[in-house]
Amino acid sequence: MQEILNKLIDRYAIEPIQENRHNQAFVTIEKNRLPDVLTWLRDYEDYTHLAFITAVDYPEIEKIQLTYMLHNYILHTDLGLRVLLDRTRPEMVSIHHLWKQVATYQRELREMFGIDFPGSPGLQENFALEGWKDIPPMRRDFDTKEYSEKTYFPRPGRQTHDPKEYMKEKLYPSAKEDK
Amino acid sequence: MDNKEINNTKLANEGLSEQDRPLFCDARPQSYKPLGKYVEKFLNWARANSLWILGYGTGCGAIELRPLMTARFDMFRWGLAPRPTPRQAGVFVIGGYMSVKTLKRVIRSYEQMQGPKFVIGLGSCTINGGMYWDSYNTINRLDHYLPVDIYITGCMPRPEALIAGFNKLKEMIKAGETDGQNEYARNFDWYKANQKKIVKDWNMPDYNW
Amino acid sequence: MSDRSKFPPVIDGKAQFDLDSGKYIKVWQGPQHPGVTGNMALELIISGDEVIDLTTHVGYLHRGFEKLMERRRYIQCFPIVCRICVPEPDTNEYLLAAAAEELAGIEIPEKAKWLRTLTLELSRLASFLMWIGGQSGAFGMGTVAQWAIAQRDFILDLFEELSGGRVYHMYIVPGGVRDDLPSGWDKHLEDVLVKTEKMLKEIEIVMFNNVIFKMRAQNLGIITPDMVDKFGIVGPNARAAGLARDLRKDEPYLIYDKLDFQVITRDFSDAYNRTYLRWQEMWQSIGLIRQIMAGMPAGNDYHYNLPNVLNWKIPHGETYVKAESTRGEYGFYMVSDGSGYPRRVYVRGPSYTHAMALLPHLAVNVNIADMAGLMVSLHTYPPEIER
Amino acid sequence: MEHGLFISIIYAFISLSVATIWGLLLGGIALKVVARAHGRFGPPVWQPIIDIIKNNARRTSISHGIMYFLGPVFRIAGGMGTFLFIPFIFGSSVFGNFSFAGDLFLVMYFIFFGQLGMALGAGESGHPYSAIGVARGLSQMTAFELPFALSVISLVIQYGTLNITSIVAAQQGGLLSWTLFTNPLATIAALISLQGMNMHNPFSIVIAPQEIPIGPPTEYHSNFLGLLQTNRGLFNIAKLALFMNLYFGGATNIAVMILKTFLLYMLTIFIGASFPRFRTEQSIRFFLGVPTVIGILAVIVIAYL
Repeated sequence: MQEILNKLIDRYAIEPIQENRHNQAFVTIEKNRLPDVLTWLRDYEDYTHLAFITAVDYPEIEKIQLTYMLHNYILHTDLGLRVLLDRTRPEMVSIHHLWKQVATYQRELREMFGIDFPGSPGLQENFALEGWKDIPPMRRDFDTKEYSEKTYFPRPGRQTHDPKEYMKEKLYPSAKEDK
Repeated sequence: MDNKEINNTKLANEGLSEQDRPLFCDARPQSYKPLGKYVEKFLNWARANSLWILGYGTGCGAIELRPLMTARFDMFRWGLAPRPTPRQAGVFVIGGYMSVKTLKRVIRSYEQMQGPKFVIGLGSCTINGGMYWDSYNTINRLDHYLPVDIYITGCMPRPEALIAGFNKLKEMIKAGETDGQNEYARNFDWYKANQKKIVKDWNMPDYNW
Repeated sequence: MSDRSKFPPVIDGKAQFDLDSGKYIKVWQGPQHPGVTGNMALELIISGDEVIDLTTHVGYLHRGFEKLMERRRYIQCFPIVCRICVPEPDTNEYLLAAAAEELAGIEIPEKAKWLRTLTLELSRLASFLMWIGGQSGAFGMGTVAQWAIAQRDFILDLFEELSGGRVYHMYIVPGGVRDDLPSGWDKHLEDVLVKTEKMLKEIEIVMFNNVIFKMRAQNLGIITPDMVDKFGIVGPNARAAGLARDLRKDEPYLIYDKLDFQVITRDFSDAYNRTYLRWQEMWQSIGLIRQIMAGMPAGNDYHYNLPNVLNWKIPHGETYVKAESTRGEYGFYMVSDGSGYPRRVYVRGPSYTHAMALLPHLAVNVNIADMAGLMVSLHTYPPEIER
Repeated sequence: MEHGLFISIIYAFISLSVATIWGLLLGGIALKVVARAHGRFGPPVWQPIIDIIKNNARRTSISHGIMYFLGPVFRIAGGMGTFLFIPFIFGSSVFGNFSFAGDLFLVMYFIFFGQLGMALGAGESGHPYSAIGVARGLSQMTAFELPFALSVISLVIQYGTLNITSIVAAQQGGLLSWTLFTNPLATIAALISLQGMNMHNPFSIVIAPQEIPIGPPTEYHSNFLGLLQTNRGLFNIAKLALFMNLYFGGATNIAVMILKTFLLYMLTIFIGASFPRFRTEQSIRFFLGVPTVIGILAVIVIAYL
């Protein structure tokens, strides 16, 4: 694991690095260098398996983080590449030519996070949603509960408890009586 | 939901393009009157003893329909059988949660089924959303979109619960209490408005074809 | 091997065909179609009996799990994750628990590891039985399907005795498992295993020695070894192509490093070999369950005492944990921001690439009668694609 | 036939009703037997009859044109035509039906006729699965007709007649005078094509519910489906009666008829329960292979040896 991280630092001057386990690490990469790094990792360092691409929304720092998870079947190590995108108009270089399944991941990310991947085939097609008009649902500022209550005719009678208080009441009813 | 007089105005079929519109049916669903008392009773007996389930697993509830077909529970004993096409099926088992995308297909399948037809809501998700009550993509109450005859609660309902549900449905059919198709026809506008509220791209005819 | 030479060209991921020419028909298989596993749709363009283009449509089961988990506390996530994959829910439970434990730095007791492995293997067996029912049914062999799914019911009985739930067990919780084995359970387990072995032997006679099954399944949907990395193929589909990739062996989690087993591979990944490989893995699973029961540690230390789970805050971190499910590498990617709620949980289902990228590639040139068999032989399962 | 027209019609009606009900019960028994192979109890034996009552009572609001309505009518006309020219019970005036000198050819034509009518009707329903099912059904039918036709030609040479009643009469001299023993090659070829004719596994690709749900009758419902199901009972029994008459010595009373048709049907059911299904081109290749060779051998053996 350390070997590949050293190589990455030498070649691309990448900082910072977060090492999780002996066989898993996450590194943060500049947006435009990513296809280069991915191609190098895939073709020369045996990180041949792309496990997934996903995104994490950080509205407090106005960024969306993309995570590309690679796996090396010889050393059995995971390498997560993180890319931070601007949150207002997120746009990323498409890597659909590297792996066949990438186009679908990018289609999903476009739909769920509103990230644009220019040039990715079939990007504008629906993945899971159909006729979605609201803001992309996986953004943090989209409130699914509010949307559901507004749209889907909730059946009246649902009660919501604060779990902490409710469990205290349920488990120790005597404590309440004492008060 | 008030039982208004059926109006016989044509359906607009607004979701279709200009050139497709003449190809599709624009008649409203009609409610049916029962035949003579004893004839209807006999036919209801036959209907109750030969329930054909539409083979559409809309959600995770479909997984308990498989054991129901096999040796352990053997639903064929009660005259229940799966049927692959909606034209021939009579019972629609909504297997749990329903996403908006599925709901659109479910409405089509339901409208393609020929009456008398019955709907079973399987699992808590069809009653009030269940586990997914706050999800942005699953409906909360099935009875706002389709007339439901019977609900089976649980997540998952056990096959025994399903059998009990089917037996209850049979009793209701024999007693002539299942009026789902007529209810759908009577309150057609209300159901359509609810359906169109959540199915955003309505690119299909309003009823059947 | 797919040969597109006599078909219209593919431009920008789309086959260019003219439906009005009368040479092609568009046929939808699904979502209302009994041959499709679960609720998904295949949009086929066929010319005669031959499929020339396929598009997989998913999203019919999208419930937004990842969004729902963002507004649930860690302990509240547990009842919903098992619903992501219905035939094999325990992998989800284990992975969410493993991710939370890794981020929180919790070391679970030894006995809990054994019990977790036991449920994982049992659910693997149940899932494979469900699948072999679908595979034989897709080729019109209803008898095997009935046997296998009826047999699976006995495993569900064991789960019910163990956890109280038939389909969804919610047995694996953070910090360990919910309960010890009930008394007399090992005897019931052995009964079921013996019955399952008997049935598996019968399946071999009826299915793998059947000339018609061979005719249908052999040379259907061939996966070559060089395709494996290009498409991100994992699990039995890759192992049938001769690549010994099994997370249980490669990166042993739980107690798999203490168990004695070999990774099963075949040298040619077509529908027949994939079926046979999974059949062999069922035997392997039975062997592993026996090993686990023999080595099960005594005592009842099966749960680590967590802090108050209703106010359980997990420190800032990011991890990816994975386990070998029946379909291959199943993973949970969890990002925690130090609050009581996960910041992001991403579920990596192996069916994602199998259904979305691999199936459209393999379907070209396949007879439309074989489509159901081909799809089931990849063991795709829609809910884990769209979550 | 000695009696007048009116009596003949009544007799034909009785014969048709008995055959249909026995055919439907046989279908119910088959469901039971398959269920036992699956380890289940299965539906009650009268389940097909309830299904037909229910289907006829269902409502319909669908039209696909005139041929669509006529499809099931052609189908049941084919079934009735096949049945009415086969002597159901040899020597009986009620169940003797309209046997005449050249009826074997007419029966073989009627076996085709229903399927063709159905193909036209199903084709007009406009459903792609119907169209695929029709294409599969017709191509498979041409394939299984070949060994059957060869087998029949062999019988015609053997007995020197085209009349089914005469063929049955020639087999009345005890067990060993059955065609099964006098011309085993023709019997084997015909039995293989019976499996295809009944569309049981491995030749069930036409109605394969996992691939094309459920083939030609995809759009048929309510009364139309009721007609098709009635025909399934009747047509089945007609085919079984034909085979019983041609190869297994016919039946002189109703008990023998029930026993022979039952055993003959169970043969196809057992094969059907234990096999997966062929693809269309595989089943055509199969029929044009060994069964056709057996059929040709049967003709050669009878004609020149």
